Amino acid sequence: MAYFIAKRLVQSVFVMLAVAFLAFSLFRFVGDPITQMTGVETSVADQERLREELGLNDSFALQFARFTGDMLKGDFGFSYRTRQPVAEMIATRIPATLELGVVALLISLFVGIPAGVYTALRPRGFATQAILMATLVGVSIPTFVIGIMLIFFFGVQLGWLPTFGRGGTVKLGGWETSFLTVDGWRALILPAFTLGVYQLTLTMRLVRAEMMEVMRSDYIRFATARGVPMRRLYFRHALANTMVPVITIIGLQFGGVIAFSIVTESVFQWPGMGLLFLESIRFVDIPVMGVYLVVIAFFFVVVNLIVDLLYVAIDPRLRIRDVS
Amino acid sequence: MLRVEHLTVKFPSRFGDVTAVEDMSLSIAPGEIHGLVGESGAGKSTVGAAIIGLLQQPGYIANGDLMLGDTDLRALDRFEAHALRGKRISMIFQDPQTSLNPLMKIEDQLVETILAHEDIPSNDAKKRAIDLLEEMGIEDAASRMQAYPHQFSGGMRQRVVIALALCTNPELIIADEPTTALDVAVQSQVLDLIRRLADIRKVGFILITHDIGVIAQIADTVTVMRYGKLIESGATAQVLGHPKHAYTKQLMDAVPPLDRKITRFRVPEEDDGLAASGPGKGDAAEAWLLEGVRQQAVGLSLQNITVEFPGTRTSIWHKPKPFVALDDISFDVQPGSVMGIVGESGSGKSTLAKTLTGLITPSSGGMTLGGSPLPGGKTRSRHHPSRQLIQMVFQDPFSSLNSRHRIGTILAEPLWLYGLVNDSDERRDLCIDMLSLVGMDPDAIDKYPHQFSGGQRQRIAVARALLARPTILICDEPTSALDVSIQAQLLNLLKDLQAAFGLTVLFISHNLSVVRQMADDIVVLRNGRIQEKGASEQVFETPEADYTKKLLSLTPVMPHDWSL
Amino acid sequence: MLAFIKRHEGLWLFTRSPFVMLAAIVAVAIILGAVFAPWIALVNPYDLASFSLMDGLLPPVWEEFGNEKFLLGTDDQGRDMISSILYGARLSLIIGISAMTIATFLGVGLGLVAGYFGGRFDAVIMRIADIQLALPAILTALLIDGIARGILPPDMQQNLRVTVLIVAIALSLWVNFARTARASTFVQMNKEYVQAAVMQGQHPLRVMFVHILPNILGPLLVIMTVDLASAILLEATLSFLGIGLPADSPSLGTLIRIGMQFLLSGEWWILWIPTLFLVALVVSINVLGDFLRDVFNPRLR
Amino acid sequence: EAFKWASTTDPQTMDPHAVNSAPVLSFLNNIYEGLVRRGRDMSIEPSLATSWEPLGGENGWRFNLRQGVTFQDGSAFTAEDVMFSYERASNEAADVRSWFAPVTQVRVVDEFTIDFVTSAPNPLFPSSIANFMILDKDWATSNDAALPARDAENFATLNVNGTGPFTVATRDPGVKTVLAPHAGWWDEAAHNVTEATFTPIGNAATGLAALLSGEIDFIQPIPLQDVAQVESRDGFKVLEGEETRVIMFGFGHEHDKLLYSSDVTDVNPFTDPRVRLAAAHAIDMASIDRVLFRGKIEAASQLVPAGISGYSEANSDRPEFDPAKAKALLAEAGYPDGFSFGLKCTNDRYINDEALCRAAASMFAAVGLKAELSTGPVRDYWPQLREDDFDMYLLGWSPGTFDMEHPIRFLMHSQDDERKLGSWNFGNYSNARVDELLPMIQQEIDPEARQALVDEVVSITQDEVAYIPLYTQPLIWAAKDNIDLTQRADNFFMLRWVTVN
Ligand SMILES: Nc1ncnc2c1ncn2[C@@H]1O[C@H](COP(=O)(O)OP(=O)(O)OP(=O)(O)O)[C@@H](O)[C@H]1O
Ligand SMILES: Nc1ncnc2c1ncn2[C@@H]1O[C@H](COP(=O)(O)OP(=O)(O)OP(=O)(O)O)[C@@H](O)[C@H]1O
Ligand SMILES: [Mg+2]
Ligand SMILES: [Mg+2]
Ligand code: NI
Repeated sequence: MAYFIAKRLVQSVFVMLAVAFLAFSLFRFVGDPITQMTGVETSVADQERLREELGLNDSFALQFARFTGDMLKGDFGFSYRTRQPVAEMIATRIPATLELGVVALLISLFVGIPAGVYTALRPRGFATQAILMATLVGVSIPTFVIGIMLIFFFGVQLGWLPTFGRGGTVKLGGWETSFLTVDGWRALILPAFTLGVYQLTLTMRLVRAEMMEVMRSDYIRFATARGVPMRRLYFRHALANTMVPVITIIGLQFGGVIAFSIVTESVFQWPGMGLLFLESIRFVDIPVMGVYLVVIAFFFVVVNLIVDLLYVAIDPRLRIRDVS
Repeated sequence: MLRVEHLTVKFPSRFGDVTAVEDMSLSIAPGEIHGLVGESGAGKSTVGAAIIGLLQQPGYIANGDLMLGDTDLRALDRFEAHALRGKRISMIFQDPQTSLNPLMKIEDQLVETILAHEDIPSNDAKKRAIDLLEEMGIEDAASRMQAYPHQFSGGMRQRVVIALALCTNPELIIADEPTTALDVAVQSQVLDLIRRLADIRKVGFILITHDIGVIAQIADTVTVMRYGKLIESGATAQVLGHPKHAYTKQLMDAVPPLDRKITRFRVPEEDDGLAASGPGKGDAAEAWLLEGVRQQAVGLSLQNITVEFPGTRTSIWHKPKPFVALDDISFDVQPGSVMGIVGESGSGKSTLAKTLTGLITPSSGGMTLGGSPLPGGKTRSRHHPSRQLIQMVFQDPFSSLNSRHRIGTILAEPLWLYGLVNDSDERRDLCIDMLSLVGMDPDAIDKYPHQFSGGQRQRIAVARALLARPTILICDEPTSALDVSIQAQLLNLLKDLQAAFGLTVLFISHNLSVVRQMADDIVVLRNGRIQEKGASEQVFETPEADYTKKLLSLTPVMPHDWSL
Repeated sequence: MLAFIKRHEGLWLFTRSPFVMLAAIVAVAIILGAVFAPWIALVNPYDLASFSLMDGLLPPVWEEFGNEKFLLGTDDQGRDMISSILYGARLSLIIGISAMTIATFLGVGLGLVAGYFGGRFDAVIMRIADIQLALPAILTALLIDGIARGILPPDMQQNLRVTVLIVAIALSLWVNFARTARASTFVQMNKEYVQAAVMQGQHPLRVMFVHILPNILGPLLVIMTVDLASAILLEATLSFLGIGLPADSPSLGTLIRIGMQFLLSGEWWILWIPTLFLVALVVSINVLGDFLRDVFNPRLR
Repeated sequence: EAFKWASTTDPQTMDPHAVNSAPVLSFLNNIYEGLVRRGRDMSIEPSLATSWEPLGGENGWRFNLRQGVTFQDGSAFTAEDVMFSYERASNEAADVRSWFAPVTQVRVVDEFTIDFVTSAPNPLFPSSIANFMILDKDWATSNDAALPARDAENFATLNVNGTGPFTVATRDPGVKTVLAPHAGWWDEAAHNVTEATFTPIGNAATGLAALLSGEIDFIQPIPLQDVAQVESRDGFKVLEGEETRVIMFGFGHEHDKLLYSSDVTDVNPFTDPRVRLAAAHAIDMASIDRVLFRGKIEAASQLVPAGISGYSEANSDRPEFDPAKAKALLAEAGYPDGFSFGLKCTNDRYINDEALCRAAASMFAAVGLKAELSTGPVRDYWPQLREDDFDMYLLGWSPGTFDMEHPIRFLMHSQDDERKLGSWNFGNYSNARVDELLPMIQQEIDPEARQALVDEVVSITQDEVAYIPLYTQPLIWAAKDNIDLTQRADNFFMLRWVTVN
């Protein structure tokens, strides 16, 4: 098992490096930061001097080495636009995005899994057909349309929920959380739901498919044949066995949730990383964009490591094999 | 105790209702082991499933009575039926590997089953589970119970499965092919256990199997089924020893005897529409096969072949120990003879076949084909002549033919690949003729594999192998997926072809009786090592190695006087 | 006919599910409309001379001030909604189908190679897939767009927008194909027909493409439909984020983005009609995908 | 009263000299003050300077500073702070240094008097430095913010210390900025705001939803098409006005051939004034106004709207919509079937810019001018214009000094890199007489004589169709009914005029 984890770690480092390289090299081509940094009346000579100062005239390899080296030291450079340290900018935005992503994920799990189980167990029921249809429509409407519709319905027409932002937040150490205020929770509902809808339907369909598959497996048939109570059969036996593939997919998707929060954040003016990223694109703020990519990749890698550990926790076959 | 009368089970399908079981009746007394035999698709499992109320959707019981003691099983609602399952009727499935929930400890599975039916403290349930496991012959049950299923061997798992079926003291256990996935050694243990339980606990068993030997060994009564209908039923000795019905007789004829070698199986000509190769059919193909110097029989020899597989890595620092699948194997196959290779599952039989065909690279040792060295694995080029000379018939007729290609395409492949016939019309004619030679209709050429039964597909596989004009034919368990009657036909075919073309054959099987019918010489493998080798009859009559003796003694056989 | 249908399970199931049939009809209708847009459409949204601002903001014909020349109304440019939607669907489908096709070829090719050769090939390809996975679809698309913007001269950017979008979306989709193809190939590799072909000494490419590929098409086909749907949606999302297509060559996504401006202004048709179309198209494709999944995996029925 | 408002972009810095962009200057005008400031009607009025007069004997201006003014941290305001701010703002690290291009020397005369010496007579100088904001010398130097931040942030990027009516209470860049009134402000507060919260909301629909749901009190701007919706709701109002920004099309005057034509590739038809006039006659301003702008724009005849000083009343007609005449002119110029050319536009810079260009392209097409439209975000746009990569382009111009001289200097004078003239005259329209007139206008003190000079320029450029001025961009803000505020023509939002009822 140690080997298994070690191998994953090495792979993760490799992925991180590759993403760092991509992030760096690709963004080098996006527009010219100098024209963005300087005003309309800065002379060409001034621009050239600035270019030199920022090391933009150095060789590609040198710039990349500097980029990774700095990054390892925790120095992510300065935003071209606001001139703040990127690390700080991103760090203050991470809680918002993570909380949104996590709540979206939880919504998708807490709704998706029961719905998946239900629809798998009653494949022919009316409710099942209705749920399946609704989710189908759910994945077919673009997220941003859903978001705007929710805003206008719950925010403007009914006036129940806030239309933008995070509401009240509380600082816990360096972490700004909206979990501790009623206001914060109210503000979370719409964006988290918007972000979670897609994920929810994915989870539901996946659980359903896996569950139907598992329900036909020999051990479920055997458990039925020996009269294990239905509830236990569904949840202890069947559901547990669907979890391994489900966790994999959810792990893979979490990176996607974080990335897709770009859309949700822009619709709800949610002050997270995605919004920052969009703004950075608008202003060709290369350092922020690069670091954002690396952070996303980092999330992906971490989540996948967690998923691997979860496997081991769930599936005894992956623990150290003591051959009998 | 259990009475089934006029049971009819139907499965609705797009072609209308399919009757899987029709007008089936049987009854079982406490302590009776009732064998249910018949070829694949006969409806055996469906009967079992109908009794326990677990028919696969959308199957339904169309007619008949099911009485367990005084309980009318058909009158129960969903919840009552579920409460009854496990409590009064239990079931054992074929594959112990998949019958247990891999994520739960053995203990939890046992305890939950007991608690599901009895309102007792969980400590008592646990104690009962321990006792039961010990009764099943699992030592140190209290601590072994903490293990997960994957930590048990196949035989132990099947014991756990039986313990699970028994832990609520049911009156009836339906065992659907409980030993098919097991080695003979484990099989005999499990069968002993079942016999013991029937005798001591007076549990009634329905034992579903396609292995007549097993039935002969332990069943008190037997029912023979075919096409969903009851053919013959009665005491085992009576039904199998003195079959009245023609089908039962056929079935008995097709069972290969372990104790002697017969030249041919008696197979009725018209059976299953598989016309046996009659005179006049396939002449052209036969002539084509016999043509040319290539048809000189060629021998094969292996010198000190060792095959290792990389072990699974578990540590960061230590290189894993390789798994030795074949250890220092040497033997010679005489030109034109049949070499039988036997051994239990995992003994390395298939590995040996794959090494010969170049799919696996041996880590040491050498091979020769007709005197010239035969490079192994990756070192054998795609154009090496042995690619053509050595052909293989695989075990699984369902996966050995590409289901997306027409039979014609599959058969013609070796012809153009080796440049044997360059004209496509000629190829087609030859393929058609070859189909006749293996006893198939010519119109099969434009069909797809899924349109054929297992036996037919195996014939096609044989035809494909022959169309490469091989001198060596490797058969890796060619009949293990087939019913005995079809097995008999295929074995006859192989015997005829071998005799006609002087092929050198490597015949692999875990079934000693089958190998005895086919082989001139024999090699007994175990854990990748040769236990014994020699002339076939000699090995069967006077086995030397203990292992061979054990295998022979454990293989279920029919009493001598039954076989006709 | 009935016998023929009965013989083919897929067809049989199809005739038995009215919902799937409806989806197929909708999808086919939209696709035909898109293909024949130049012949059906009243105006050509690419041809600036064919419409006039004076016709702008006309509501659908059943509303007050509706004009029967423009059945579903006009947008703020005076373009007939039906025509815009037909051309928009055309572009969306071109992008979706091209992206999906590229992704299929790339992914299936790599997946087959990884599954067939295993070992180092597999490791390298799967690591690349990991990296791709670490950059979710939307980021990949933003990235590719960024590069294109950076390295192409501005006038070429305009002409290559569609290509850039296709490449961006394709790159974000191929992993799915590669993983599925690889996993299925692994399964097939253990099937005896593959071993038979390898043993006979057939060329690896032949084994991969002639033998294995047809056998793994089922799951791939399902992914193809699902990915076609997500490609169309992704394009719409990118348009929303402002890096999709320019407004003068509108896709359905662009039409929706433009329509968003009229969310509250009373001209509901400019937003909701294209949205409805997009949803209908995507739902239909998804329904067909689900259906295919059922056909290929009878165990789930 | 607490007041919440939103706009599309967040000011990227709190440093008044680091970035010369409208969102930053508008926002910081609530916090920092200059020597002069603009009133509700854009007129120049005293601020930190109580009065100013031309220097005797040399070119330049003397400013008499207000006494008793304190910064938000309590320190006193003196001429040293002005001197320091001048040095800081004219440093090469500052983005606003061009404001001081005419200045040759600045002298502190005494604690409350300071002289700005210019190289030539410069009557407009005081009004050109309304956005030149003064910060405290001691505060800046002791916090290492003596120069505007360039590549890394410094103290002044996030913190403020001005003399203005408001100060920053908390700032979360890109998310939220809270302002609090400056208790020691020298002027009398006309507002009743006790706390003002600013949130940038990039998505127009979200912003509008926030207003309608009551979460914010005011938003600037809202999309034109939503005006009716807001007005129809109880409790909300729309403020409409005209910005000083005139939207226009420009031509590649100096190109010898078209870059993006598929038929005419050897010459540049736009060098012929008749072709340019034809293009002007092809534009149907009435339809544009009605459909795209819902009747909220004023057609423009010159590069500044009416009301700006120097506006030429004598030349207030624009070419009417007349496709027939346009076709005739094209035929006369030798293009009876028209020709194709490239039209460049932004899609995120001006209100409805992309829609406008599409409509215009369609109108051009109607007379045979087949425009190959290419639109893109503004971040790519200026470089393209600088590289002369266009046949025709869209431009909006707001006279920073609120005087006609500004567009003449930037858009009509021939390009002259050395003297920084014509720097936004991308197509390099060039007329010797216009070049000659500019310095005269700049130095003419007598208003009437000056107006005559300006009229001449306008008349020349109209005759030659140097640009096609289209309309003045509308300003549309929306607020709750209970908010009183002033909409100033430069689109700056001043908290000091807000009252919450
Ligand atoms: N779920 C089902 N749907 C439709 N038909 C079925 C189903 N299950 C079984 N059948 C049909 O019922 C018949 C009997 O099947 P059954 O599984 O009982 O045979 P069996 O004797 O157990 O065969 P085997 O030895 O292969 O297990 C077969 O012809 C099969 O086609
Ligand atoms: N590719 C492989 N990698 C690792 N181990 C393998 C591989 N192939 C086979 N083995 C192992 O080698 C041993 C011999 O396998 P082989 O398939 O030759 O057995 P067999 O005698 O054919 O058994 P069966 O009767 O079940 O077909 C088994 O323990 C198997 O687990
Ligand atoms: Mg069965
Ligand atoms: Mg084997
Ligand atoms: Ni067997």
